[in-house]
Amino acid sequence: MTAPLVIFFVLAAVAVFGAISLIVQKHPIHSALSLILVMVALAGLYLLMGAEFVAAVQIIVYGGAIMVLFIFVIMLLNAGEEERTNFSKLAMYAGVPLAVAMTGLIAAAIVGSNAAMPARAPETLTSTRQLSTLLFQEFVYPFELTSFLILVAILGAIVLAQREN
Amino acid sequence: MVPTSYYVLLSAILFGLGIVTFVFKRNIITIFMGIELMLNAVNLAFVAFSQSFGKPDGEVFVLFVIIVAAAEAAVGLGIIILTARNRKSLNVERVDLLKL
Amino acid sequence: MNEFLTHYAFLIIPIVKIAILVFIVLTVDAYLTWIERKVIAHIQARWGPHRVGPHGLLQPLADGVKFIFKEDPLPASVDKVAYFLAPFITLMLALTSLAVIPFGPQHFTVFGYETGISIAEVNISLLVLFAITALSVYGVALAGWASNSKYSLLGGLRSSAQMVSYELALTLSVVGVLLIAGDFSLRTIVVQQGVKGNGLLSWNIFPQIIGFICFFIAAIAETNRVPFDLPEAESELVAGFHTEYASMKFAMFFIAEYTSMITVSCLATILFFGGWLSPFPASWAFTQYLPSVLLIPFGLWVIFDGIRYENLFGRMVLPVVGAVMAAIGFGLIVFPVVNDAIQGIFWFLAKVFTFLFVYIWMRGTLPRFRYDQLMSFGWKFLLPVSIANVVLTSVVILWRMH
Amino acid sequence: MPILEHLWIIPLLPLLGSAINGLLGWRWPKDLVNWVALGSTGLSFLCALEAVREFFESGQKFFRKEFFDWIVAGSFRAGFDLQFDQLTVVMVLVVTGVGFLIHIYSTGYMAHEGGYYRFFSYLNLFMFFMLTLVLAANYALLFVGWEGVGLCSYLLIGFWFLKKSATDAGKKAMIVNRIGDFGFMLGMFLLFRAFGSLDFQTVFAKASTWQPEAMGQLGTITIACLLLFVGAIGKSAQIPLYVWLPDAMEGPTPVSALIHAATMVTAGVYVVARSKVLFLQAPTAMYVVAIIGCATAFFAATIGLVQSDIKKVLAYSTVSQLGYMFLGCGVGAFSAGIFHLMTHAFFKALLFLSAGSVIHAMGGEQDMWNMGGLASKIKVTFWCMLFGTIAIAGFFPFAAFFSKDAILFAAFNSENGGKALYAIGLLAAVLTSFYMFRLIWLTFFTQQRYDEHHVHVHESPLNMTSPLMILALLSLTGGWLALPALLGGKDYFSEFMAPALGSGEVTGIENAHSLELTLSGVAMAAAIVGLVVAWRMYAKDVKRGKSEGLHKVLYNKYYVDELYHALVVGPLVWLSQNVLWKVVDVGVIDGAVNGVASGATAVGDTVRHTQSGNTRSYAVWVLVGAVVLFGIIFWPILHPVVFGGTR
Repeated sequence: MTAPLVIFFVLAAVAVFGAISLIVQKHPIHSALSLILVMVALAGLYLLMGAEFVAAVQIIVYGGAIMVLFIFVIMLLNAGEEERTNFSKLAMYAGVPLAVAMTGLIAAAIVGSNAAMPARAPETLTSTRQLSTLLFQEFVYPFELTSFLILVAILGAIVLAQREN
Repeated sequence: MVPTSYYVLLSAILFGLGIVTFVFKRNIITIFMGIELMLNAVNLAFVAFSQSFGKPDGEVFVLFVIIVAAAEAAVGLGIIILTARNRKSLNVERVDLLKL
Repeated sequence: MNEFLTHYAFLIIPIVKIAILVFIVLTVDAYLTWIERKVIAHIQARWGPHRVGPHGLLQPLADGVKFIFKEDPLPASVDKVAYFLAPFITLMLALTSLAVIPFGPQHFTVFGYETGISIAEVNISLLVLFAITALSVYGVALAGWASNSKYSLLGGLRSSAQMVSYELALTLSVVGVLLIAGDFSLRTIVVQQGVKGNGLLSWNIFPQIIGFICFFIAAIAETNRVPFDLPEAESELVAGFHTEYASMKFAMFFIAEYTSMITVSCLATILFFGGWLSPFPASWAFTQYLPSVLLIPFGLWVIFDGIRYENLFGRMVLPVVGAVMAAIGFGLIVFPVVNDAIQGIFWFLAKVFTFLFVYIWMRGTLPRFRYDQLMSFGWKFLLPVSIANVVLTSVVILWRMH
Repeated sequence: MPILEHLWIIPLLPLLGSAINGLLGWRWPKDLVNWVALGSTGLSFLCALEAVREFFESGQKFFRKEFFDWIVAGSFRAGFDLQFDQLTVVMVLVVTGVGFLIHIYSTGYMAHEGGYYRFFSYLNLFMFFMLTLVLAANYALLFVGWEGVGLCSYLLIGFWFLKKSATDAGKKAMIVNRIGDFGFMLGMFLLFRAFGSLDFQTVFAKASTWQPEAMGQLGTITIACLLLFVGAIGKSAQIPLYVWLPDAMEGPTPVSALIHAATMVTAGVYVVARSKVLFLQAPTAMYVVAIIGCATAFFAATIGLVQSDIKKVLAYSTVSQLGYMFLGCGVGAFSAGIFHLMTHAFFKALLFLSAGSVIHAMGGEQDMWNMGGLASKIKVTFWCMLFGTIAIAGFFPFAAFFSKDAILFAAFNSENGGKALYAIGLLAAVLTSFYMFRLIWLTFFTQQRYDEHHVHVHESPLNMTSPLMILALLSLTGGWLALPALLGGKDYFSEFMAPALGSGEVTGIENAHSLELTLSGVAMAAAIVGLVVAWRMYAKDVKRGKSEGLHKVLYNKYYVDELYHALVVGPLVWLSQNVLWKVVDVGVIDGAVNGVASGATAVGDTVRHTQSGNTRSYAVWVLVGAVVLFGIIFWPILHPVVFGGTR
């Protein structure tokens, strides 16, 4: 039981716990907090894997921007606890089993293709420099496209959220 | 030395939980969170593979995913605000005009 | 025993360092409040605290005692989890952010464990710092939302909105420095500023003056200080997000605020003012006696002032303090090794305290923004300017390349 | 620019003209339309001349070029491939030259008609297709031209689409041609089946290696040839499919001249000549061609004897002349057939145009019984018409004398029944000269049988008469290419055609030359007989007698149309109405369609309950799909895991 393995299990447990509490919590704020927990845990896993830049971005964007937006909206709409309606029998009975089945399938696939999967390479730090080289040379067009995407998203958000008067 | 399959399995589990959130919760915002959770799970798999293959491409993809997620969150939450304003409710089961 | 230490050095030494750092920071925070009150008092031609201890030096202690022993009422129908979580998050993040800041150049080895004057050496320390800053929004937002009160909610919304908006400007204003340094590591940034060895001329402040201005304004807004202290605008919404908090929880917010002030000052020092580097060219060897030159006269003045202090306690304590100071000054002259060792830290602290003083100074002088002014300033002025700064810097760098 | 390298220009020019006129012409003044139409045709005529010049310059070597692929499917390739050899030279020159002249003529003839631009657009389009037909280097492309000219003939016959008879004639031409085209297509398919290609070169090369089939044997090649010949029958109006051509006279006279006399109807002959290699391999087919041609020649001539409509007379004469051409090809004298094709193009175009000029003069009157005594009033037309008549009747030294003579000579010398063929051909020649001179007398001499006050006869303008004169000259000199043959020299034309068609020389008979001379004499005599009889019957003043007996039969064209109507059209209509419409269409097709529709509705009604409008259930449906898909995709990996197999 080496140190990385211990850390992995701790973080994984935290993540799964967060995800589950995201489901069981009644109040959206608490769900959001649990989701933040998951994200932080994931960031820790990224660090453990040596992808420090991604970890930082994960925290900054997901934690610092997206989830803040969520909490904002929740506060703005002053959302209360969710009401337990069950209009959709299908979702009520078939939903969770199916999700479980899906997970099972994926897990089985992974176990099955375990041979094909490379054994873990030693944690090597991906230097931010080489990442940026990749981003700005090989993937430069997608990158530029994302900037357009974001612009569009901003406009869309403004148009949607402004009170029509 | 953590085997890659551990990471991937974890991401599978998280993904499944995301699905559960999606079909199980009724609050639009929470459902949206479920989507984010799934995205995160996928990211985890990406990073795990890119690390174990020793290629940073996967991490670049993760960056893209995050960007898209940000855009999606902006627009999606805008829509949610509108919906809540118009129907005075965040419960998806009360938003059921999408039928004959 | 010894090999036990060497074996677990990687665990023990950081813990020790953390303990030391937290102790220092908390003390500094406490006395920062004292300094603040004093300075503002003098700006406003008052005496400020002078009852508890000589020159009110023990005032912080008294405050701490008060905080601890005060009653802590729990408002009705608050969301308990979030209510308790909020101050903890805030303080924790504020303290954590200090972890990646390098205070000095030295590297020394203890029990075969090589370490520097900082808790964590991360390659992307700057990013980590920003990540932590980004998270610090939650404290405020949660506090405002949890304590189920109109004032708090408004304050929370306001300040979180403010933080999110100014975070952009903050991050972008630093990009110029990053472009010059080409690295995320704060240590590298500092070192790279001292490469030329011609003192303050090679600091980032000169090429990055615009960036610095943007950074400083955004930083003040991030820390919710005057003139951006809308969240706790007493006149409008009592005390903003921490209206409903009392005693230790309130103290946590308070400490967090001052800690983040310190953090930001450190950051400014490192990014733009050459961190621990001396402002004088390396050739001016005599400048290393500056600490002594400052300490000795000050110590002497404290002695002189202490002898004719009004009450007995002061007449007993102050000369001793002064004597110690002077002694240290002389000691530095006598032991050049020590003197060399403290040079870096000395300059670092000097710069940091300058910034802290500026903070207080501004609080003493500037009025508060209106909310719409705040937003439009942040989005319509600060953001564009910092972006322009980025573009300008990159253009210059490219032009230098070819 | 070497035209030969860019053969596509020759057909393209008329297409351009057609497109321009058709799309923009309606708002243009007539002069502009004229310029476009004449310009395009004239230019392509010049190009053709240039091409011919280069062809001769290159020492008459066979030229072929593939311009671009049209259809490529597996081993089958049909490309836009054009070729150029002696046969093409003749055809191209005839088409472009005569076509150009007729264009000029039309500018005068159609001057007062509506849809002027439309007419010229169609005419140019026809030129394009005809040129494609004659230049094509494979059957597929040839078939394109084949169908195209059919279309144009339909459009132009029905040019006055307000006249029911005209549109009916158009439809008739189209439908009757369909039968022939069907045969032609079958022939093509068979050829492709047999030789795996439709390129002339490949097909002929392979065919010539095959064992020649015996007389009376129905081998592949024979059947293919017969099928092709069915197409030729349709296009060239031979028995039994000739019925459309006389009705086609409903169209404007220049159309009759160009399409239904000079060029299109000769396409059949061209195809037979082009496929010479195949036909030579199939004597049976040759024999059939000869018989049908001979029969048509005589049969049509007999009908022509009694027609009163001036254009009808010419139409039937056309049919019978085409019969001659087929007779020539049938007995192996392809060059003679083509030769007659050329000369016929000249004098028949001339005759039609002159007839048109007469009709023009008479103000639209076509019945010869309402004419008479026009010779003095429209001299130019009269002389041109006379030239044409003499030419077709086969007097020395006019065109038809040589060509028809060559055909008859070949027929005489052909084995199995050559003599009979020759006799019938000769009889047909007599009839020809008879009805032509009857036409002359009825139209230009005898007392006038029309009312001065209503019709005021006037000579046609120059742009109509000038083509007449040129054509008259051609129909006089056109035959002289073969003149030396008569004088014991060699026949330039067949010499020239030899590489493409093989010499029409009949070998293996002693003193062929003297025999030819005697036969020529006989033919001449036949022509004179016809002339004399016509003179005896029509020289003095005549009036329309009531027709009975044989005359009645002839006048009603042997009731062939009625026969066809009773045998073919009637049953077909009955079938379509009572079976195809009432049963198949209403019952089966509509039933199927409506059934599908109602089924869809029913299914929708049941399935739509899944659409609860509840987003969560939708999500679950998506999930179901995801699970299934995942299972399918990763089955190979999952299988061992699920069923614990070894991996």
